[in-house]
Amino acid sequence: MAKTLEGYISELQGTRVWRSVFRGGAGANNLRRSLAVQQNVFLHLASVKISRRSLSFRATWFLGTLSLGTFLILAITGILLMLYYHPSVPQAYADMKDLQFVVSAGVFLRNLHRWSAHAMVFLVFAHMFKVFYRGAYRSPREFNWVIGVVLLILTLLLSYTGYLLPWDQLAFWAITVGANLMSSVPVLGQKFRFLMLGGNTVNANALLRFYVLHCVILPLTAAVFLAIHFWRIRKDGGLYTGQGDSK
Amino acid sequence: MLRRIGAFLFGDSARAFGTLAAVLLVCLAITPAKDHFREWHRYQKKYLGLIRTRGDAATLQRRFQDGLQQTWIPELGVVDRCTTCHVAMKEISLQDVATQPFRPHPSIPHTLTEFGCAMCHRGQGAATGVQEAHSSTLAWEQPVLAARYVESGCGQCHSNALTGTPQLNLGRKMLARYGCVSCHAIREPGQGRMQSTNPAPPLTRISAKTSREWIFAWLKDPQAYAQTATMPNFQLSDDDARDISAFLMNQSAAPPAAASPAPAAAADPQAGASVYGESFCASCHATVNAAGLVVGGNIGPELTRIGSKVKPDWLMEWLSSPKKYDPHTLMPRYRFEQKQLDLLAGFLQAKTDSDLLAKVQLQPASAGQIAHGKILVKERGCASCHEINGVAKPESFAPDLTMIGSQSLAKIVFAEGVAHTLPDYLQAKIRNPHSFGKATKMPQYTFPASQVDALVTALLAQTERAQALPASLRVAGKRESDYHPAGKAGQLIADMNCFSCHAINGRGGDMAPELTWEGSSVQRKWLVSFLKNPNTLRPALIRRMPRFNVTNAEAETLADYIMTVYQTPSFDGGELDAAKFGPDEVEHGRQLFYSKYACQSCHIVDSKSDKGYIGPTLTHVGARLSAEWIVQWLKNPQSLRPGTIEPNRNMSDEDARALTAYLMKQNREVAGK
Amino acid sequence: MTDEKKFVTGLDSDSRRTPLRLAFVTRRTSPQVKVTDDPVVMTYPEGILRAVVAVQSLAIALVVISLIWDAPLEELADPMHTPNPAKAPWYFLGLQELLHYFPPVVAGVIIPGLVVAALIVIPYFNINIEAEGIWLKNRQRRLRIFGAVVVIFSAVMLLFQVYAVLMPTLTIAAFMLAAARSAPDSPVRFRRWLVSKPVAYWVMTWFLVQASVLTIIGTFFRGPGWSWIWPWRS
Amino acid sequence: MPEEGKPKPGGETTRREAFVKLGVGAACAACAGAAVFGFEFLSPNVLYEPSAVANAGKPDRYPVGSVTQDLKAGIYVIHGPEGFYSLSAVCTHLGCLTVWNADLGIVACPCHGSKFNEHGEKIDGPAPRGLPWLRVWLSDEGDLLVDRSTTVPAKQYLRT
Repeated sequence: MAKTLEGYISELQGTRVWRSVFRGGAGANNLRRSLAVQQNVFLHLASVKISRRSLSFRATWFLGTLSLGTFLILAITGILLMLYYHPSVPQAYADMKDLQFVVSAGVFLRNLHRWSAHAMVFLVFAHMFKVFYRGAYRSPREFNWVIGVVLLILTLLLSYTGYLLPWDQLAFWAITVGANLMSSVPVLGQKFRFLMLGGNTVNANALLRFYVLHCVILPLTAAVFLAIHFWRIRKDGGLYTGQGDSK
Repeated sequence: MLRRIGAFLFGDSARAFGTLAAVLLVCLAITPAKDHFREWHRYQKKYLGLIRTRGDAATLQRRFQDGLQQTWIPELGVVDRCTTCHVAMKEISLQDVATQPFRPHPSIPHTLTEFGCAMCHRGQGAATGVQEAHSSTLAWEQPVLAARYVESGCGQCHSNALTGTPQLNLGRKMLARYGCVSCHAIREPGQGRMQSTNPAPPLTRISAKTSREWIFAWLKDPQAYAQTATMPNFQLSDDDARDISAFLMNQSAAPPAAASPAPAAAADPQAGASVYGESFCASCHATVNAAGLVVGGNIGPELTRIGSKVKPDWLMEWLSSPKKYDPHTLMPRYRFEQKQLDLLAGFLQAKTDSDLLAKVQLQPASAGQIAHGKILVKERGCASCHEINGVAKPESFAPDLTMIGSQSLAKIVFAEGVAHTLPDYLQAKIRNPHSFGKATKMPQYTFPASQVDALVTALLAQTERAQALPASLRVAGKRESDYHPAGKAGQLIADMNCFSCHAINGRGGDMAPELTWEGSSVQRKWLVSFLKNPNTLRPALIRRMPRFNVTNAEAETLADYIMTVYQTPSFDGGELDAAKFGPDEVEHGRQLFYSKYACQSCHIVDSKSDKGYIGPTLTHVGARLSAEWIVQWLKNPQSLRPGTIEPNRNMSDEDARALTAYLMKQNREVAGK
Repeated sequence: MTDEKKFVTGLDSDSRRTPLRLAFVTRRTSPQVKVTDDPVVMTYPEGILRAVVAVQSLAIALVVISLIWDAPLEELADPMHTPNPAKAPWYFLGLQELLHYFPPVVAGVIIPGLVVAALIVIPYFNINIEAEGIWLKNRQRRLRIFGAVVVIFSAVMLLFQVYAVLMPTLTIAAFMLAAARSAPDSPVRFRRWLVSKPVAYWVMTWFLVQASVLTIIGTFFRGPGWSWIWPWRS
Repeated sequence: MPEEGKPKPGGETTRREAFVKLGVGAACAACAGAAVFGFEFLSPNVLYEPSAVANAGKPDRYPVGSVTQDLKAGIYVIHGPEGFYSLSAVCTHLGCLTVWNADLGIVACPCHGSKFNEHGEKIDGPAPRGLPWLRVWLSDEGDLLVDRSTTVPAKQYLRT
């Protein structure tokens, strides 16, 4: 049975259609394996071979990979949650209740989204410290460190904007405090706050703005910076392995 | 061993990948499983098991709808899913089922889908779990209401008194009676502030009425003077009571020179008691009788120890003309003769209690004490209820209670040991305000548990939702109109305070019959004689119209006014002439009276044989009522006096005429008088 | 399988075996080729598989957490009523704790702004690049600067009574002093380790400890009215 | 089996492959599960839609010979000489909401010009059928109820 199944699969992989889609595809030899990376739109940012040392757990603790993992989980759960969410007052809160009470697995998705968001903030911070202590920010990777700082800030903003969306007491007052913090910026603070909330108080406009920021603007920006981040890893000589960089 | 298993499962990345993929799959599979085993699934299964054994299983099964159920009423913001578990709400055949959630709902005047469930029962209607739906959680503050407060749900729409909600009605009455609404504003949607029905007496001339010692004793414990006193106990210290009494005496305007002669030195207690009885004082005032029971009405203050309270001069003046002291009093002016006054005053003055003031020893007040007393009076909000010279009625002295029924628990400071629910908080606050701290201004009431429940019910009806309800759902309560009859008759009506007992055009009390259409109902001759010498119409009632000693002229004026003004628009009086009824008709009416309609079960025509005590005696009805009124009354009593217990028998015109003919004959004795 | 024997591919990143022309070396310049003998592996499947395993482990952990604990949801937002305490998300609680001590401009704008600026410029300052222990060069001068910075900073913190910042700062300073008093060839391993740490390491560690302490205080030790509470007492 | 003892040459790789297959298989299963789950998740368990049963109020609101359109419910309530009946107001052509033209005594669709008479029969236009008759009955409270989801054969009148 397994044999025949495998036969079918390899036959399928041999068809013209399959090859037109996947080109070389994965295979047992190094050529096929290289092509698998090169010709995959998602993997091509990585080099075909990487140093064995950078794969060890000690090197990175996989913190970057895990941060990406949380980002993917958040994207998937977030899109699903959007299907049952209206960014309006007070319907947003009723939607939270509906997720909890009537939507199949709604509460699970919300939990997963919430806890992953916390995990992502934690992992991104941890990633930053790990990179620092290994000295991986040094030349030629300076700019990738800066991109990393931008991604850290984007992560915090994503988390912060997402905080308002349930429209509960926690959300409302966390955002109110945060918005007033913003207004203490000299000269432009009040204007910033006005633009961020779309008014003078945290209400329907603020909710809609935060929703758009959280679901469209910030994730897209983060995705672009993520792509640059990964691409720079390769361009800067692969993951830092602690060798050959010191003077 | 463990290590070997570890190596086998996680030895290299491929093994780890395979193992973890399997684990992740299992974890993810738990999610839909968790969904599938939710509580409401279990209850629906249990219900199906329950009905399987019953006789009407097929019908019940057909009517059962599985899956999540929802009542959605967008106009009211209702999203209730209670019927997901409470599946048998409408299954009357399951009335014997005692286990929740399968008990059917008792019959109510509304359909279950009209308002949803949570509007009356509270709780989180949108929830589909037992805990979230019923109990207080962080995310939902109002847990399901205990059944004993459920009448509060009705009160959200109904401001009027419903027959099905005695507890709510009592609570609302108490709010108005015990001065709650004098300090706390309670607004009803579209009707303004709830008004006190038992205004406290003005204190502007208190020194004329009573002694400082009595004030002191009263302040210390009002219920010691009169157990039915509506004033609560402010739990004042001796010094505070001393200073307040000093201030109250001090602010009081000088008593007017005693115009009335001193009362009779030694009154005849027997004769005094009979004046008290004949004047039906007990209709409004209560006393404690020999058996220790409070007997009498609650419109005026209790008189058990009145002699220890009032000064003789004041009492004489009061009895002869109450409005002189208090223009807003409900007490009528009786026009007593001097002899009656002496007897009554003597009788009342003798009702003393030597213990009451025995221990009260007050030194003359110092200026400091008076000043302190004024501060205390302001602090305690005395002027919210009483009129006091030099102290203005405070605005919003106590918190507004208009929306107390939906107060967020987060805004409540709970006393030690009080369960964190709104009803428990209200209970504790009413029962023992001082448990919330010594600084609380709320006085101590002494209500029995049932009355506290009633008050809490009435307060719980004051919800935010009630304020926001669409006007079409609101059933307004009866509001007192500010009807004032004009002219000389109007003055007489005011003087005798007819409105204390009778209602006319939406104003007045409910102790005596409504008089709005009295002119269509009665004959003038009877009315004049009744005003001069009222007799009882209803054998079963104690309360009777007192004799006001009106003069002939006054009686004529009043009767003229009533006959012309208080006419019903629904028929034209005076068309029927009683004299034109033939004897056949009278006889036919008599038969109808005794056989077909069996009126004698409630009314008495022949005082020897009839035993009906429920309705008015009809022995003299022919001299009292107009024939046309009787006809109309028989045909549709409720149209003439809504709420009367006289049944509507759907009488034909002939029957009504015949009965009227018979009844109009019942006038001989009076006519002869 | 048979492909492999017939021809050799032109793709090979092992430069010693199949040299590739990388650059033209013009006159008077000398190419500097760093030779690394790091063993390499194929990204697919070895690298990918490891990444997938890591993400799987994370996903399992998060799924289990999500199945057990529900995300918090409080009452409907009520602009008329501020809950007590009103706490920001945990990663802002360090900031909120600072707000307790300093005016909003300082705690909410200047300090975070400085932190972000500092993070961005880290790779561009030589002081951060150097990997030598802080005390190995110019020891006396550096000690003087260090002393001055610590004293001034501590004085400011004392003035504002910010013990939550003062204490960790002094702790780190104590370790730095211990490092300054250690020789690179000390027999104690911990001392050798201390002395090898560069200045950037110390600053970052101070920041990490500081942020962690403030966040932990804000999360667990603050109750109604932002008053100090002991989490095990409630 | 060889797990315990020394593995056969190549045993390690086959087992490794087996684990990869297990992993890929689990991933496929997860995808299949996700598809089912997605279907579950995407089909709402409760709906915020007006109930199919519309309450048209007391019958005496409708004089004999009247055609009343309930815009909210999308129905006509008609009190003909034979009794009450109700028509769907949704055009059978492409779902536009029709209107009752009292002057001409016809139901007209504004979108593509279909016309119907007061019995729902098609007079003119592209509509494939006449307007369906809906089930009408009296509730326990004496209100007229119309079930918009249940059609009945034409000429079924409710007599009150």
